[in-house]
Amino acid sequence: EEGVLRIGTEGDAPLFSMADANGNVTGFDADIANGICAELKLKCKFVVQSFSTLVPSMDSDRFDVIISGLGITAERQKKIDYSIPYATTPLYFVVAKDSPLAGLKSLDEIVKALDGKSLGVVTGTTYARFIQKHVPGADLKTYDATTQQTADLAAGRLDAAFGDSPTWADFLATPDGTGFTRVDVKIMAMDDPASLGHGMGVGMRKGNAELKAKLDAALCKMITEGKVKNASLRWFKDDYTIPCTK
Amino acid sequence: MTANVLKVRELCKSFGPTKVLNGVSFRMTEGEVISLVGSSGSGKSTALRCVNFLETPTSGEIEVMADTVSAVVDDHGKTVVRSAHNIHNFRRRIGMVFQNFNLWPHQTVLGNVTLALLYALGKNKCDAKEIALSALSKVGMADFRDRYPHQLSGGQQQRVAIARVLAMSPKIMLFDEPTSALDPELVGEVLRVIRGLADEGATILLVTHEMRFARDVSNRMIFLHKGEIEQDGTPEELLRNPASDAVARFLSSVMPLAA
Amino acid sequence: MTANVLKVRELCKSFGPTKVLNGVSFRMTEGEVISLVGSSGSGKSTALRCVNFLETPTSGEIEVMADTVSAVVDDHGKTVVRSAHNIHNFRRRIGMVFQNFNLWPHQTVLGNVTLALLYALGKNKCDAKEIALSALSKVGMADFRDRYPHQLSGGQQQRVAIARVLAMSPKIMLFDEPTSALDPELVGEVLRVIRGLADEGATILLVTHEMRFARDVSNRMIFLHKGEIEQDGTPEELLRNPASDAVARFLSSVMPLAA
Amino acid sequence: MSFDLWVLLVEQGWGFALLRGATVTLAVGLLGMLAGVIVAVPLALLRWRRLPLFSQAVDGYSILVRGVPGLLVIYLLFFGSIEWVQRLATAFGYQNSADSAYPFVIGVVAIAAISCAYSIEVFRGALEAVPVGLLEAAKSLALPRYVTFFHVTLPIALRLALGGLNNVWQMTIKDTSLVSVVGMQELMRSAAIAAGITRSPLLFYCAAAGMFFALTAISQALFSHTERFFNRGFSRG
Amino acid sequence: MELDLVTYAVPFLLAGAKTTLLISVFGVALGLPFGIALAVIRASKNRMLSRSADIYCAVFRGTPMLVQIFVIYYGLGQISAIRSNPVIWWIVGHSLHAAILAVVLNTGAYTAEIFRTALLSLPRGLIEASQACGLSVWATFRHVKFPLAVRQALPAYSSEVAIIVKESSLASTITVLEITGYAKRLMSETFAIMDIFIITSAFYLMMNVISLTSLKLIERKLSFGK
Ligand SMILES: Nc1ncnc2c1ncn2[C@@H]1O[C@H](COP(=O)(O)OP(=O)(O)OP(=O)(O)O)[C@@H](O)[C@H]1O
Ligand SMILES: Nc1ncnc2c1ncn2[C@@H]1O[C@H](COP(=O)(O)OP(=O)(O)OP(=O)(O)O)[C@@H](O)[C@H]1O
Ligand SMILES: [Mg+2]
Ligand SMILES: [Mg+2]
Repeated sequence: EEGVLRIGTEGDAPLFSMADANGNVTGFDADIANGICAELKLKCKFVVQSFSTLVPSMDSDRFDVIISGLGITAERQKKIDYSIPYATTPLYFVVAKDSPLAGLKSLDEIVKALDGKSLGVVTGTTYARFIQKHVPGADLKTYDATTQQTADLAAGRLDAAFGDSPTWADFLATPDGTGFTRVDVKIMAMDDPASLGHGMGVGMRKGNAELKAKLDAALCKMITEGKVKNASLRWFKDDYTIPCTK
Repeated sequence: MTANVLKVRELCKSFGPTKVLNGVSFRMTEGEVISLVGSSGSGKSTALRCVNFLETPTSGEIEVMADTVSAVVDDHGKTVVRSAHNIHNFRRRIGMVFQNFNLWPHQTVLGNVTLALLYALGKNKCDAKEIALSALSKVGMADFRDRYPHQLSGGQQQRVAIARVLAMSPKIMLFDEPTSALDPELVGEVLRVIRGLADEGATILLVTHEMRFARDVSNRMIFLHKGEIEQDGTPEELLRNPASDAVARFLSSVMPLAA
Repeated sequence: MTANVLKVRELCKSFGPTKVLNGVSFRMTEGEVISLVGSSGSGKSTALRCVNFLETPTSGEIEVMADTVSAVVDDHGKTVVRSAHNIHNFRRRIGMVFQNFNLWPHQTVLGNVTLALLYALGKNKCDAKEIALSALSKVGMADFRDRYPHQLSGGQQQRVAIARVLAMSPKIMLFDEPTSALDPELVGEVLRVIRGLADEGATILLVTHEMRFARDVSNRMIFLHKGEIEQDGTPEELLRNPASDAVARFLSSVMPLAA
Repeated sequence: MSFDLWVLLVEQGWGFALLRGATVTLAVGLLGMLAGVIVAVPLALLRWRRLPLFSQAVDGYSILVRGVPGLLVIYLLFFGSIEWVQRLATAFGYQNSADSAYPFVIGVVAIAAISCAYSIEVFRGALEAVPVGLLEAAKSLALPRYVTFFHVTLPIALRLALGGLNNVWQMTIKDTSLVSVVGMQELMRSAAIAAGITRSPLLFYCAAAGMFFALTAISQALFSHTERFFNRGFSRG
Repeated sequence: MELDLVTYAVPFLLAGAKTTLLISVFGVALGLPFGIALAVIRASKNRMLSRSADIYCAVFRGTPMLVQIFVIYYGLGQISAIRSNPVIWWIVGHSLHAAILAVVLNTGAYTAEIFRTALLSLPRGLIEASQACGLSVWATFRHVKFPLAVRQALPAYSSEVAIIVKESSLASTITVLEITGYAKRLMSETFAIMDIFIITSAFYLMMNVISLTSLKLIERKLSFGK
């Protein structure tokens, strides 16, 4: 279709991609998408689909790009192309307030303390890979959604959970989250790009250099003009923008 | 006089609106053989099935060796069974051969005969097999022990059904047309078997259409007509002095035989 | 002489290792009634079932009014049926009453009888019902038209099975023990019906154990023994001059009757 | 709490979203089951008559489809065909309708393929349990094959198959959640989105379960009624 | 499909297959007797008992298993009384145990329906024959009703076994690492969604082909010489 950019997104990821009851999508991803459409003078059309079907659906041309907080990794780049990264969220461990881990100050200490302990992460993210590499002694549990991860945390089945700061900000503010705290060790994608990747990018089918160039330019413009920062502040109360290096 | 082994009192049975049995009463003493005769649909099978409560009578009382089970109609017109716990006792003392055999298709001939020996009488495997084979021999079916029922001819199935009951040697036996699928030679065989059982003290109630067989095998004949007993007496009495037109008409076709 | 309506040539049938029929041949002319007799398991039902190919013979040939179907054993020892397309023709001309009735449980008595009239003969509903009721009347079952088979006594089921075939008025009828569940009165009834059919030109092959019935109903009797025809002749011939010990022994039990 | 419920279900509209999902579920489930059963009957018949090659093919199909996860069936059907369909549709200028109607069609086809495989087994089992004598009676009366099938075999087999079909239906209505793969918002997917966004997974999953239960309760009543109908002429064992 | 993807994925999936097998075996070993018991209860004359069994079956057949597993694991996990009861918590607190429980409860309801219809379709005369022989209710069930019903139910039950194997994949939603659990990790790692999915399905297919064909063999064995 002329003049339309079709965007595949999850729709059930709080703060990032949230479809409301009528199918309208809001959130950080939506803001990025709308920004891109404005730059490219196209109309945004969101297609909401579960995470596992996003890539095959794009391959079969159900939409043109995926904007759903996709982390850029070398593994994934074998399957799809990415735009330049536009944002990255810091990652934290969360534990019960009375846990011995609560006061730890470095990743090494955490790794040692988590040996044999259960640790939850959400699949569809790059975090599992990071944990397997750095905390091989932990009993890794994977969840389909953050709500499940936090429910298990609250039920006491997990000794610790690992995830991005927006998730934790959200959870710690709920009644269930009152007994928990963030371990004060900030982990950034740049700390281990091999497993955590290079931040979030827009995904597209392989081999469409023209589209990639347009998207990169649009994103770079948005970053330098502070539009990404605004979106980040709006949803995350913090600035997670990755500067455009081009 | 020997004791009454089976007493049937005022047996009534309706299926919905159709009355099938209408106050049937009789008694049997040990070693007695009674033939229940009557035209098709007169209620013979139903009467037999009521005796061991496969069919619950609408009302009436059955007494088997001092145990009683009775059915009465309550105020709401529903049938209530009293002393139903005796039913199981009844069935252990009463054997039955069905009009349509009802052999278990998942068991071989031998399995059909041993099953009840093993699990109702608690015999061990060896004994059960021995008893079963001797019962099967009596009806000439021992060679077919490993066949499944559907591999047998009609007459062969009927003989297995008879052997199944013989093996249990119950005090009372009910036979529903035990010779319907048998050739004359085998009918004579079965006649001998039944007389032998009676001589050993078994009490036998059988339904049959073969008047010659009925006459030869039984001490008494009961003629059932539209659910009521029309006549009850020795075969000679019935054949010579039919109590009613119905009996006379029914027997007319066999008269030359009795003459 | 009237034409041959049914020819059976060298019929053989084995179930696995057991040989059940061993070269059975006979012919029937129009209006003829043949009784197939023999002891239990001698292969009577199997022979009947082979005639309309419900059972495929191991080898042999059946000819019904100039149409032929034959079974031959090929080089690999497997049976091959030739001109199998004629089988359907056979079945339109041949009616069969089964030893165990095989009434359709989901159809009423009337439904059981009309089904084939409606869909095999293509009668309209009114005609089918009329024909069915007249057939049911012949066996005294018209009053039971709305019952389901399981609500009938054994003899009633058998009569419905007979009516189901009567209604079709086929040229040839096969009866497998059509009177096994019937009382003497009804046996006489059925006898009259069968004779009537034969007089109207139907050809009837029946299996029976009741020698008196066989003698009265049939023009010819065929004695089957271990899958072979031991004797084939008029009832008088068989009863007076049994061809072998087997026949003699078998008939001995009914002899007084024939005397 | 009750106030929360009101806000979530009505003001934010999630209740209506679930209802919309339920209609998709019902439509896909009904059509899929219907198509599946209609195809399954002749296939089961072929299988039952032991037609060489055919029955092996039917067996193969049934084992394959029952053996793999339903997701794969719909994945392969959809992603394996969409490109061609889109090309075709574009060539004929129907790009838009291909986009919107095709997922629905494929969803129904996938659900039908699955329910068909299960129904085949149900029918096969029922057909094998029909007493041979009753079919012989029909043969001996020279009933045409289709009459034997529709007036003798089918009524008796259906009675035996009813419980199994009921199970297949209950399974099928829930298998409709697979169509979310092709981008349709059926009941479970609606519940998943609502759960994720509102962070009340238990509430929405239970609400979805309630709606499923309502659908199946209605169908259960219909099945019981049919069961009574087919049981006429059979004494209860 | 690249070969190195296959060689990378298969060891993980093999590890997962063990868990899938474990859940399935428990599902059949516990679910079958449970389902048969339910079927018998549903046919019993005690109205109270049979009604409750009816309702149980209606609920577990009428709602998605995903929800059942969620309620058992996450839902019950929210209740502190359950968390403090060591026996219940041993079942519900442990994801594998909870998954097995959910599978058993669910398949029991379906199995009950399969056996209920099989029992209902038995010819009455055969049961009467065993009653007339004086066999107890239990012996009648054990030696006449049950073997005949099993033969009748087997084709439908074989489907149920295939369903158990596949439904065990829902255990991945409560962190159990069976085949699908590993598959999800592999998918998010590589984005080779289709490829991983096809390899995974091959695993399920293999397990089901084995179980379905062996059930077919049993079926043939039980054809009583026909
Ligand atoms: N499917 C089968 N498999 C093996 N043997 C069989 C099978 N069907 C029948 N037979 C055997 O074939 C023989 C003939 O059977 P058939 O039914 O023809 O006997 P019949 O003469 O009709 O006897 P009856 O008077 O008892 O009915 C019997 O010995 C029977 O055991
Ligand atoms: N379930 C039923 N519902 C309605 N009527 C029934 C039922 N069972 C039997 N009957 C009727 O009850 C009557 C007696 O049946 P029963 O089987 O006792 O006859 P019978 O004397 O054994 O006859 P036969 O000699 O033909 O076997 C018959 O008229 C039959 O139609
Ligand atoms: Mg009777
Ligand atoms: Mg016979």
